[in-house]
Amino acid sequence: MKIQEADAKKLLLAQGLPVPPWEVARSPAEARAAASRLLHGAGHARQVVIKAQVLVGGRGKAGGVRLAATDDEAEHVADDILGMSIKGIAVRKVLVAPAADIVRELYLAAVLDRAARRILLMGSAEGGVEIEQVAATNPDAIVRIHADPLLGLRDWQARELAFRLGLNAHLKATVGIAKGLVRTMLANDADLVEINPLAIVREGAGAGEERLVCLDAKITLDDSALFRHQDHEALRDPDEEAPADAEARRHDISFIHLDGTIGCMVNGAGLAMTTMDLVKRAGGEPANFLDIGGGAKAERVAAAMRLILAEPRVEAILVNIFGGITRGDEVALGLIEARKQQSRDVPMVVRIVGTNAAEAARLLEEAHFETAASLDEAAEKAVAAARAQGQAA
Amino acid sequence: MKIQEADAKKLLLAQGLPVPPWEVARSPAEARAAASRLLHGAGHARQVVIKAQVLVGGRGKAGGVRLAATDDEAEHVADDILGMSIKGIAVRKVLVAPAADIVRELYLAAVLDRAARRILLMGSAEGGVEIEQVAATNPDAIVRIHADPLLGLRDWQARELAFRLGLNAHLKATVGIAKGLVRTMLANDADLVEINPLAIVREGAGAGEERLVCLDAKITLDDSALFRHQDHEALRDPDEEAPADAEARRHDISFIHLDGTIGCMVNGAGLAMTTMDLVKRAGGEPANFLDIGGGAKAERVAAAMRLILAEPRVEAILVNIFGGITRGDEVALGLIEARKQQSRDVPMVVRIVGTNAAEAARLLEEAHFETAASLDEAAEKAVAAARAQGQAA
Amino acid sequence: MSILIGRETRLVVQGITGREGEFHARAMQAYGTAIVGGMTPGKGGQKALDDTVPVFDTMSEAVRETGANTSCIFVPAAGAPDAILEAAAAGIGTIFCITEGIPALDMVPVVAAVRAAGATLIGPNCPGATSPGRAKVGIIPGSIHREGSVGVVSRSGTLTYEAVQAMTDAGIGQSTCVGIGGDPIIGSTFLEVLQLFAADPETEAIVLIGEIGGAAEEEAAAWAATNLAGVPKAAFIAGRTAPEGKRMGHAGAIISGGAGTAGSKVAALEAAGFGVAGSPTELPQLLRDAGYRG
Amino acid sequence: MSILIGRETRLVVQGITGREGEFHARAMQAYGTAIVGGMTPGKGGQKALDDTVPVFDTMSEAVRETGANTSCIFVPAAGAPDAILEAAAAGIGTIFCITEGIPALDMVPVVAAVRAAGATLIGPNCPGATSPGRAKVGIIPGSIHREGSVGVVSRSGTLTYEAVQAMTDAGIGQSTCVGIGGDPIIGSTFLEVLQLFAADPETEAIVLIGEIGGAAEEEAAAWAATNLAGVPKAAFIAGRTAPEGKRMGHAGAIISGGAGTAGSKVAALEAAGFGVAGSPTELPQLLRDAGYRG
Repeated sequence: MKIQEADAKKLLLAQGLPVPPWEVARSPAEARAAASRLLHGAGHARQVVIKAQVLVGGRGKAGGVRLAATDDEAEHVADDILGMSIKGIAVRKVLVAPAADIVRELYLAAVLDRAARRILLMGSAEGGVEIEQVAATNPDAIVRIHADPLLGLRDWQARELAFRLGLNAHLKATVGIAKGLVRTMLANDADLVEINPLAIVREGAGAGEERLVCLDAKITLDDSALFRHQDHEALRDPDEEAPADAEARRHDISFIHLDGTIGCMVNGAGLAMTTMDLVKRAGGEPANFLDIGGGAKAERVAAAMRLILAEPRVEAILVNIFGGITRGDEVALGLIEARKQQSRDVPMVVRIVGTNAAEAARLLEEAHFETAASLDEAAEKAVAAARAQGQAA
Repeated sequence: MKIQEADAKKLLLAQGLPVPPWEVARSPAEARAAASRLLHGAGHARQVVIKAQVLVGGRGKAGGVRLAATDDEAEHVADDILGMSIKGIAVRKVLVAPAADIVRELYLAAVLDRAARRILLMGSAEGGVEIEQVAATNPDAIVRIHADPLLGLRDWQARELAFRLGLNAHLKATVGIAKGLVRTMLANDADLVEINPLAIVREGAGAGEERLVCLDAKITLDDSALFRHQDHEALRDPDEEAPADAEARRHDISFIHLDGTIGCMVNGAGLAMTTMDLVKRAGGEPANFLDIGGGAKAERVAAAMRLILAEPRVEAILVNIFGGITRGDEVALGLIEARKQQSRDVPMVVRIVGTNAAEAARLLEEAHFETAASLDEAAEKAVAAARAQGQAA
Repeated sequence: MSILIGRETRLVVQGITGREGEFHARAMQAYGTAIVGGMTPGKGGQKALDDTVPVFDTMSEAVRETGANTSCIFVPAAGAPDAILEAAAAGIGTIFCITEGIPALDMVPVVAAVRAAGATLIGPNCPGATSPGRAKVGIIPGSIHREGSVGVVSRSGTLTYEAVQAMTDAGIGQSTCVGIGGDPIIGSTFLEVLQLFAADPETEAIVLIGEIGGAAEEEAAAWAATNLAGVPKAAFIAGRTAPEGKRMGHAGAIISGGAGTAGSKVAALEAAGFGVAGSPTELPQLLRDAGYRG
Repeated sequence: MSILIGRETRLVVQGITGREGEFHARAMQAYGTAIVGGMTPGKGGQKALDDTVPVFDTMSEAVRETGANTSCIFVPAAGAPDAILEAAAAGIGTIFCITEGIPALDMVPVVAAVRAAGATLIGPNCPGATSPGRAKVGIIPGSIHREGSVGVVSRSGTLTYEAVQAMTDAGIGQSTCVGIGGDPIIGSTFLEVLQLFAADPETEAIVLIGEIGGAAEEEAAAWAATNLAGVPKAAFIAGRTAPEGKRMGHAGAIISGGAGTAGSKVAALEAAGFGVAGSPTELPQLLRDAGYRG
């Protein structure tokens, strides 16, 4: 689960990391008030930065991050940004913060390294750009340090990171921030805690003092660990979750919307991707990825069917179940029930093998479902059915 | 550093351990008021227990733990206990708590196991008695589980402890308490966190519900870790620390008062014990253990001398310094200065070898100190001097 | 022979008194796996599976009393990491963790500690393993298998069943089928299982079932190129049509920053001498094409 | 030969730019120890000890640049556990931690991790070791030694000097003198150092200097009884007159519950064939009595 910048910053602050102040505004007026406090308050910011709060990347390029020097300008800029839509997501909130006097930008992240089975600290002397881009153009600029799986990230490791990033003048601060990122990760069961940019900023008037601060923050939480972080559910942004996604989550269904015409219902993520691949191979386009998970009962099957049919583009449905924990007859019953409630008539091809497949076959036959023996055959039939449906429409 | 029961219980509560309520009273009137709240308040205790708050063991046997059923009785009992002196320590505080309806008493402690270099959980089905006694009479009754040095105490280990203590009916509670003891140890840098008794008590009216609670608590803190627990200094009980001990601590001198007549000043704990042993072997009795530590300067030497002379029984002083980090000439200067300020004239035998010993010898000779070449000789001379002094007095 | 499990397997089922644990323990027993004990804290002294299997409170007791060498874990996610460590500390050499939904960071120290203890962990969030005709540990349906000499390793669940069924239907049997699990942090990788197959005299061919995301398939391919050079090898990669930046499944695979694509995996596998199938049903023919005659 | 340190020692001093670190590094260098580098984070690039020794920011750099195999730690207590781990991770095989006042619980994971890394830790809160005529690492005054074949192991500081001086005065030289430190949790015990001496062809006799508290002396005695049977052995135990329940020294020894007494240790050592001295000055004669002719 991704969380918004402002929430991520709160989690960083809770671990004692240096994050400059900010406010969140939901309207131009709120943004004006926030800017006013920052421009004329104790901090005496010379400018404020106003940033769109959306979970998708690339908001900067999209014009979702802008500066303002006066209350009027802040209101105006916020009005612009709050009217934007970035990669299809309407901007409903902005973050208002004092504009930093940046001396140098870096990148620092704690990520779960699957291959090494450890927490990885990734630092780059090139901040402000995407790490994948640095990895592609200047891989040597990336410093990688693995935390010990049993001892955690030790000070000496964080110092090594600091030296390799050329942060000798900010040794203690770097150690504190690196350890704080790992602490934030562990305290919140995050997969990723990314600071980009981590910046050396000049504070105070004139030459000022240089300080290392977290200017942006991106945190991804491990969905599997939500059960022990009850406060995290509140960080889910309802503005950014499509109704279908929320519905899928409620039923413990893994669902991703795609652009094709053939709805897929499968048990198991690998098999679901394979089903999509075979639909494509047979000349069709999948309308979704949908994994009903292990041991799905009739009720979940019906919910999955509703999710698929909610997309008007869907012209055929392919159900592919390899019973293991999941019982084929339960799925068949769910399909029969779902078809009764179905608002529109879409052709369906069903393949059920494995546990209780014989019972399932009998049920499906009685209910006059079109079935298929192999996955390849099922994909071909579904693509043909969609074509026929498309031509009929 | 040992801390009082009430403070230990606070540290346990902070880690979420089940500790029944208590109050601390410094006068019979305060004890009466506390008892009144417990006997007539929400808890409706049938009796209260009043316990002397002293750091020495054996307060139960000394009559420092007694029950009271009424306000009057509580006041009377508290008056008795507050008038007591246990092993030479005047009782200045009592703890007042509801008397528990005890079904079964056990023992549970987390200790630092030097030999295994791990944290050791020690449990015994025989609670309420000293663990050393159980170890002597019924060693099989003691269950030992080491926490993993890298993973900590895992649930399965705590369950193993519970099963072996016959606490099957309190499995979750035992796991919670065992892990809580280790957490208390780590959070506070304690060498020892001991619950004796850990008790199954009946709560509520009638048959009531059985619950596992920590009825007593003993915690010893690691002095080396006080630098990172600034709140712990407040737990030091000034009532229980002799002025000499406080003075020694201020000067970073390790000092233990003994009953003999020969004051000892040595650098290094092992050498200090050896010096005591050789005094005894030469027919004398050491008046103290005193380690001035490494790199002692003149000021600390003078403070050590004051500590030794504060004991009127002292009839001779033996100074034994093997210079390594400590410079012999610094010690000699300190001794010369200390003798000038000295309130009474006590014979002194000085042996300084190692770093800058030649300079020290010159200084001591100029100042007419009696010196010795070997440690054996120094001990013999000091014993002889004490005898002469004792006869002269 | 076979890898990980076989006739010598003496299995303890951790969480045997739970609904899932009991259901699958029955299926394993029916397949012929020697289940010597079960373990559920607080249920010690009971008997499970129609009074055929003693239940213990602790793994140390279970191992002491039964001589178990293998365990299979069905305990809920919150307790599963601990169950793995308890098994390793009790001296269990091969541990299968079926449990899904374990927070990934919990597994980091657990995997390191299990390795340090010298045990092998498969999973979590895996379907287990079957050595057809000998033993089955986990939840893979026993009926899809056939005795033979192809070693199968996969990070999927039902996709594995699909592939194995296709092989069995084509008359190609398996030495051992291993589902390594799809979680971010797992006990044994593709590479580690391939190393076991390489050392197994009865495994004569390899099938690898991968997915988009990560670089574990590429890593395994690079090793196989030199260490399994003469061995017939086929593979299938799921997710050729998966879009970038979307997580496919709960704990699942994700393509990010252009890494972990099906294309990269297919290329690496082909370069290492794997025949790469467009559908699981093509795996048997690819093995034949590679010279497999088993 | 010798144990732990010798002519092959290539030493890095961690904390070389501190007051104590520099002072003792000079003494070590004067004794003839090959100090190949120093390490202080943030002081990398400087030169220490009159421009003779390069200073590095990290241990990995120090080892890479100098081929160091040994380190000696003088950093303050709060940073010392980390310094030990950094040395071990950099591949240092023998680590001496002189620092005193490290919280005991900090050392529990550190000792376990250092062992897992295959390194040997001496200390903390120890005076170090000297192999007379070859190398000295730590703070033991070099002047008290004489080259020879008696292995000395002690958990005290100045008491060790006293014992070694007595031996040197009597014409008895040492192969290596090791101070293992008096802290609750130490990297190497009496037993572990005795095992090193037992494997050293140049060590022909043993002197053990113990104190009250714990059971480390008894444990070492039990091992020596069978494994050092023919070797002349002498010991001294400090604290015969120490009262029960009082901690002798800052981190020091304590007799509690009747365990850890001098009587118990003396009895165990005598039973194992050690001659036990009433004063350190008696150690040379006890070695002679045990047949030592070195």
